Amino acid sequence: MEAIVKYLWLIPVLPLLAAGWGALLPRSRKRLAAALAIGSVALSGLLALWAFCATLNPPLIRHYRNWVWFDFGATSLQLGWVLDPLAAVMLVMVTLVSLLIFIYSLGYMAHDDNAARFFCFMALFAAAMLGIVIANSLLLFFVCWELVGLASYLLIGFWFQKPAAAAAAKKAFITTRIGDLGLLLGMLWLYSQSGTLLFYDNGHGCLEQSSLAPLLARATLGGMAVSTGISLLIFCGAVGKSGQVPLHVWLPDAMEGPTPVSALIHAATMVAAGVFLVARMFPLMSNSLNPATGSSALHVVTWVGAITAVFAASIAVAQNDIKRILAYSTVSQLGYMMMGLGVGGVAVGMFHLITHACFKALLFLGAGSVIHGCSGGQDIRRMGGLRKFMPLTFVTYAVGTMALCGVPLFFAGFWSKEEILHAARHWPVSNIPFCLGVAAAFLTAFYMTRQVAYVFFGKPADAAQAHPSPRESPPVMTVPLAILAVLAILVGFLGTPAWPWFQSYLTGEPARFTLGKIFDRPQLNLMFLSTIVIGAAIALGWRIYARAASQTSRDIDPLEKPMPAIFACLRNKFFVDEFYARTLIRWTSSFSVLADWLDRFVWGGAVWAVARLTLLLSFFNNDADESLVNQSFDNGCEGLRNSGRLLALFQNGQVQRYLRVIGVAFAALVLLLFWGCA
Amino acid sequence: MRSARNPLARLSTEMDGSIDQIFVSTLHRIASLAPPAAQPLVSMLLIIAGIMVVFGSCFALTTIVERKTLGRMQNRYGPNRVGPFGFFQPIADGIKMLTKEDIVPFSADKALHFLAPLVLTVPVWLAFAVLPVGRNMAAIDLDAGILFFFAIGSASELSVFMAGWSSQNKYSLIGAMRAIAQMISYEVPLLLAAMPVLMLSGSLSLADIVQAQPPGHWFLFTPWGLAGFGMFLIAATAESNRSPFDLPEGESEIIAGYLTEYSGFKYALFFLGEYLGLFAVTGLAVTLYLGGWQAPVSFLQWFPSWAWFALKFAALILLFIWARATLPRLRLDQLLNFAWKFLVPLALLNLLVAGIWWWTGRAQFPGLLIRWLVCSAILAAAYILLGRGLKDHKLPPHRYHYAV
Amino acid sequence: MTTPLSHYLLLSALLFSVGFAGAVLRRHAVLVLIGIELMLNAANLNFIAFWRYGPHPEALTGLMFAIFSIAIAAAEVAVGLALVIAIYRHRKTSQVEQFQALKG
Amino acid sequence: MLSEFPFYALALVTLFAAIAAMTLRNLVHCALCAAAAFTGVGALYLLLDAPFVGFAQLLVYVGAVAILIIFAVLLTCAAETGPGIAFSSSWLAGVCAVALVLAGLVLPILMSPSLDRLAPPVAGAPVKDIGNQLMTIYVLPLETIGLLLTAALIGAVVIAMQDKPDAQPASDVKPPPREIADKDLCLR
Repeated sequence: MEAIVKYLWLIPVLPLLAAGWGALLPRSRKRLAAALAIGSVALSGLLALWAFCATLNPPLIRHYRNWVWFDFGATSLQLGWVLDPLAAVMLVMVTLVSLLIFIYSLGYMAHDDNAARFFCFMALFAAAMLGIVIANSLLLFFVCWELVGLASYLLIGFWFQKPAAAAAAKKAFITTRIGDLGLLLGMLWLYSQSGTLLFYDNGHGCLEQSSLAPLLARATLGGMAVSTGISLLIFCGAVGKSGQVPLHVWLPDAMEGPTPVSALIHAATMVAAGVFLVARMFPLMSNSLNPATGSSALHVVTWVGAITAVFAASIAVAQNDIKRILAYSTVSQLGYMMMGLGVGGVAVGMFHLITHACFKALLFLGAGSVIHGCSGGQDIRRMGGLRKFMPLTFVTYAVGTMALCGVPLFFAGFWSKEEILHAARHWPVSNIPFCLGVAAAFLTAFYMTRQVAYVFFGKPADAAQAHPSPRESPPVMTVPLAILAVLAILVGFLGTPAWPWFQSYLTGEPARFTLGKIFDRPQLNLMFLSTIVIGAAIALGWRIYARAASQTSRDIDPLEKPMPAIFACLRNKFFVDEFYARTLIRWTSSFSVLADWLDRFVWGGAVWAVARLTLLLSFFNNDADESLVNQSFDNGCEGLRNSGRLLALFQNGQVQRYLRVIGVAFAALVLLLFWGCA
Repeated sequence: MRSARNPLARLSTEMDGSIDQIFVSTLHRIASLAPPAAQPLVSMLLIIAGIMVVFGSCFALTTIVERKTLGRMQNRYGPNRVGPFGFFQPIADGIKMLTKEDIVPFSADKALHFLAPLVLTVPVWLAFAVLPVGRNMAAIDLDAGILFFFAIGSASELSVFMAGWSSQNKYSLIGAMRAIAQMISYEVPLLLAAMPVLMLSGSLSLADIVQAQPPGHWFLFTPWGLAGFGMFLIAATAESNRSPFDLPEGESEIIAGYLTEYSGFKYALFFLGEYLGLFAVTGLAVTLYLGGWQAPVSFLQWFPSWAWFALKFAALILLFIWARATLPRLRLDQLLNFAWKFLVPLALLNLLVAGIWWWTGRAQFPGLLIRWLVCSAILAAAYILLGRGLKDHKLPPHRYHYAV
Repeated sequence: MTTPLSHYLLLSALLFSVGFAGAVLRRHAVLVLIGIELMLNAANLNFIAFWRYGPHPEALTGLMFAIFSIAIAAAEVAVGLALVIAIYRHRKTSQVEQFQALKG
Repeated sequence: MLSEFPFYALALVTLFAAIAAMTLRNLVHCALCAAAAFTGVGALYLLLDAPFVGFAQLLVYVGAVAILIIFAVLLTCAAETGPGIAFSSSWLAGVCAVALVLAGLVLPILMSPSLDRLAPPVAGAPVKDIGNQLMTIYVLPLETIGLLLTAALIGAVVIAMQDKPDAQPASDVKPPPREIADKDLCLR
C-alpha cells in the first residue's frame, strides 16, 4: 500500500519520459516512438492496476503525499499526489483506454509520415491526463490541465497543413481558454480565502472541513456564499473542457484531428476531465447550508448539464458527418454526466463517465475503422451496406450503439443512464431536468439508429462505386474494438441497483448483492419508462431511415420534408457559431480595431510629441554645450598646450643635459645650505 | 681585518702534541722563534707557503694521476717514461712549459693578454685561505667565509673574458662567451645548492659548518643534503669547465676556446688556475656536505682530521677524473637548459625541503621516518618530473648571433 | 684606524665626481651607466664610512643601506643595459646624444 | 703611518681605476677598469670592518655587474668608440657642471673640522647580527628588494629579448647560413 503511494508519481512520469525521448527521435523512427508510447502506458497501466487493487478494501482510505515546491516569505507552496478510489478508477480507465487506442493507432497511423510525432504527443497527453488524476493540489491539477489542453491543441492540429484542422485547433484552444480563465480566477480566489491549494492535507486541505466551513460562512456579492462563487468559477473550467453549453462549439470542430485522437481525447478521457474536476471538487461544490436541496453551485451544474444533453442530442439528429454525430453525442453525454453529478453525487456521474468512456471510445474507433475502410470518407450518406464488408466492425459498432442508446439490461449505458435518471427523478428542486434527460435519451437512440442504418444497412451508396471494395481493418485495429466491446457490456454490471459495487467502492462501503432492489417499484417504473422511450426511438429511426439508407446522398433527409425550418436550424447547430461570429467575435474585433486606433494615434502621438520635445531640448543643450562648455574647455586646453610647448623647449631628450641640470642644482643646494648655515 | 681572528692566538690555547695537531703545533713552534712583533706575520707567511706547497704539489700529482687514470680507462698506459711509472712527468712538463716561447699575437691587446692568467690564478689561491683542511687548520676563519669564497670565484669569469677578448681571435671570443654564459648559469645552482647547508648550520663560517656535522651526521646523510651534494658537484664541474661541461675549451669545435692564443708559461698558469679552482670547489664540497675534516663515524676519530679531509678530497678528485673519462660533452643549449630548467628549480625545491627538515627537527622515531620519506618523495618526484621536461628538446636551426 | 673620516669622504667625493664626469661627458650609453655605478659606489662608501665612524656602530643602519643599495644597483644596471641593447637593436646606435625620441 | 698605508694605496688604485674607466677610449678597457674600481671600493669596505658588505660588493659588482657591462659592450658592437670623439658635443657645459659638483662636495668636507675625527676602536658587525636584523627590522625592505629584483630580471629579459621576425618568407628557399665575420664579434 505504502509502496504504491510512494511510487505513484511514476504513473504520469513514465509516459512523460517516453514523450521527451520521442520528441528527440528522428521522423523515421516511427516504430521506436510507438513502442515507447505503448510500453510506457502499459507500464503505467500495470502500476495503475496495482494502485487500484490497493484501494479495493472497503474502508475508504485516502493516501496522499505532499512536498514543498518552493518557499516564498514565510509560506511555502506545496504540491502533492493523492490516491483514493476516485483517482484509482480514473487511472485504470485512462491507462486502459489509452493503451487500447495507442495499439489501435499503430494500424490507423501506419501510413502517416509523422507517426513519431503523433506518438510523442499522445504520450504527452497521457502523462498530463494521469497527472490530473493523481494531483493533490489544485495548482498541479491546473498545470496538468493546461498541458492536456496543449496536447489537445497539438493533436487536433496534427494535420496542420489542412486549414480546417489548424482553425479547429485554434478554436479549441481559445474556447477552452475562456473556461480556464474562470478556473484560474477560482483557484486564486480559493487560495486567497483558504490559504492552501492542496486538496487533502491532514485536515487543512481546501477540500476538508476546516477550510470549507469558513468559506460557506463568508458572503460575497449578491449574498452568495464565497464557496458558491469559487465553485462556479471552477465550474467554468469544467464547462470549457467538457464542452458544455455555451462553450461546446469547439468539440465538434475538434474532429478534424486523427480519429484515435478524437476517441481518446475528445470522447473518452480529456473531455471527461471537466467531469472529473467537478467530482474532485465535489466537497467544495456541494458545500451547502441546506443539505436537503443541495448547494446552488450544484443546481447550476445540473441545469447546464441537462440543457447541454438535450441541446447537443437534437443537433446530432441533423448531422451527416459520422464523427460529428459522435461528437455531439459526446457533448450530450457529458451533459448527462454533469446532470448526474448535480443530482446524484460523485458516484452517479463517475459511473456514467466510466461506461461512456468504454463505449464512446469503441464507437469512435469503430468510426475510425469505417473511415479507414472507406479510405477517408466521413459522410454517412455516402456509405451503406458496410456490414457485409466489415463484419467485425459492424458487430462491435452495434454493441457500442446499443450501449450508448441504453438498450436494457445487457449494456453498460443502460445502467449508468438509469442511475442518473433515477437520481433526477428524485431531485427535490425541479422535475424539468428529468424530463430533459428522458428527451435526450430518446433523441440519442434516434440519431444513433439513423447513423447505423445509413452506414451499415441498405445498399452500398456512391461510396461503393468510388471505392470498389471497402475492406475490413487489420487485426491491430479490430482487436481493441473487440476488447472495448466486451468492456462496454461488462462494465455496466459493476453498478446495477442489485449490486451497486461501483457506488459503494467510491464511497468506501462494502457492496451488498440484493437482487430485489431491481424490482423496487420506482426503479421498475423508471426502467419500463426508459425501455419504452428507447424502443420507440429505435423503432421510429429504423422506420424512417431503413429505406432512406439506400438512397443517394443528393436526396434530402427524410426528416427535412415534414419540417424543413427546424431541420435547417438543427443542421446548422442552432446557429450558435454564427451567433458567436456575429456578436462576440465581431465585438472583439471591433474592440481590437479601436484599441489599434488608440495605440496608433493616441499613444503613438503622445510618444511622437515627447520625442519631438526631447529633440528640441537637445538642440538647446547642444548649443549650450558647444558655445559654453566646449569653448571654455578648448581655451583652457590651448593655454595648457602653449605653456607645455614652452616648457618642452627645455626637455630636449638629452639625458646628459638632465644630468648637468641635476649637478648644477646640487651645487646650488649646497650653496643654499651654506648660506643658510652661515 | 678584525673579523679574521688571529689563528695563532687560538691555536696556542689548544696546543697538544697529538698527531691530529701536528701541523698546528709545528707552525706555532717555528713562529715562536721569531721576535714577538713579527710573529703574526711570520706565521701568516708560513701558512701561505704551506698552502702553496701542498696544493701546488697536489696540482702536479693530479695531472699525472689524471693522465694515468684516463689512460687506464681508455686501455692504454698513459705517461710512463719519466721516472718510476712516469711519475716525474709533471716536472718534465713544467720545464717544457717554462722554456717554451711565449707567443703573443700581433693584434692582441697586450696588457690584457698578459693580465688574464694572473687574474685567474691569484684569486684562486686566496680561496684556499678560508678552507678548513683539518681541526684548527684554516688560514683565516672568516665570519662570512663562504661569501668570501664565492666573491673570489667571480674573478675567474673576468679573466676568461680578458683572455678571450684580448686574443682578438673569433674562436677565443666565442669560447670565452660560452665559458662566461656557462659559469654565470651554473653559479646560480651552485649558490642555491649551498644555501640549505647555510640554513641548517646557521652560519656562513666554514669552520662552523664543519662543526655542525659531527661524525655520523654529515649533511650528506639527509635527503636534501644528498640532492644538494649532487647538484653542487654538477655545478662545480661546470664552473671549473671540466668534462662533460668542457665545451668552452672544446678542441674539436673552437680550438681550445679562449686558450687558443696562449702558450708557454701563461698557458701553464691557466692550467694551474683551472686545477686550483677545481681543488677549491672540491674542498668546499667536502666542507659543506662531507663533514670537512670530521670522521664518518665516531669510532674512527682516532684518524687525524687532516687525513680525513685529504681522503675525501682525493676521492672527489678521482670522481671528477672518472666522470671526465666516461661522459660525452654536452651541447651548449643542453647545458643551459639543464641549468635553468632542471638544476635551478630543483635547487629551489631543495631549499624548501631543507626548510621542512629544519622545521621538523624535533621529530621522534616514527616522525623521523615520515620526515625522511616525505622529503625524499618530494625530491624524487621533482627529479622525475623535471627530468621528463628535459626530454625531446628540439633545436631550432642554429645560428650564432653576438652582435647583429 | 687612524685614518680620519674626512679622508674617506674626500675619496668618496672624488669618486663621485669622476663618475659624474663620465656620465655627463662621455657619449656612449654604457659608459654613462658605468659612471652612474661609480656614483652609487661612492655613496655606498659614504654610508659605510659614516657607519664605522658614527657613534652607534651596533645599529647597522648604514650597513643595511649599503646592502640594499647594492641590490638595487644590480637591478638598475640589468634594466639599464637591457634598454641600451634594445635601443641599439632598433636604432643601430648607442650614442646617448642620439637617444632623443622623448624630447618635448 | 704604516697602518694607514693600505687605505691610501687602495684609495689611489680605486681613484686611478675610476678615472681610467671614465677616460679610456676602448670600452672593454673601460669596463675592466670599472671592475677594478669596484674591487677597490670592496676592499675599502673590508678596511672599514664591513667584510659582509665587501664580499657582497665583490660578488655583485665584479661577478655580475662587470660581466653584464662587458656583455652589453659586445652586444652593442662598440668596443671602440670609433674614429669620432669620445666625448659629448656639449663637453664644456659638462665640465662646468662637474666642477660645480666637485666643489660642492669637496669644499664642505674641507670646511668642517668635525669630520676629522677618528674611528671608535671596536665595531662589531657579525654576519649573524646582519642576518638577524635583515629578518626582523629590515624584513619588509628585504622582501621588497626581492620583488624588485624579480621584476627587474623579468623586465630586463623582456626588454632585451630579440623580436621575432614578423613573417617567414613564403618561399622554400632558405637563406644560406651566414659565416661569422670578425665584424660580428667586434674584433678588429
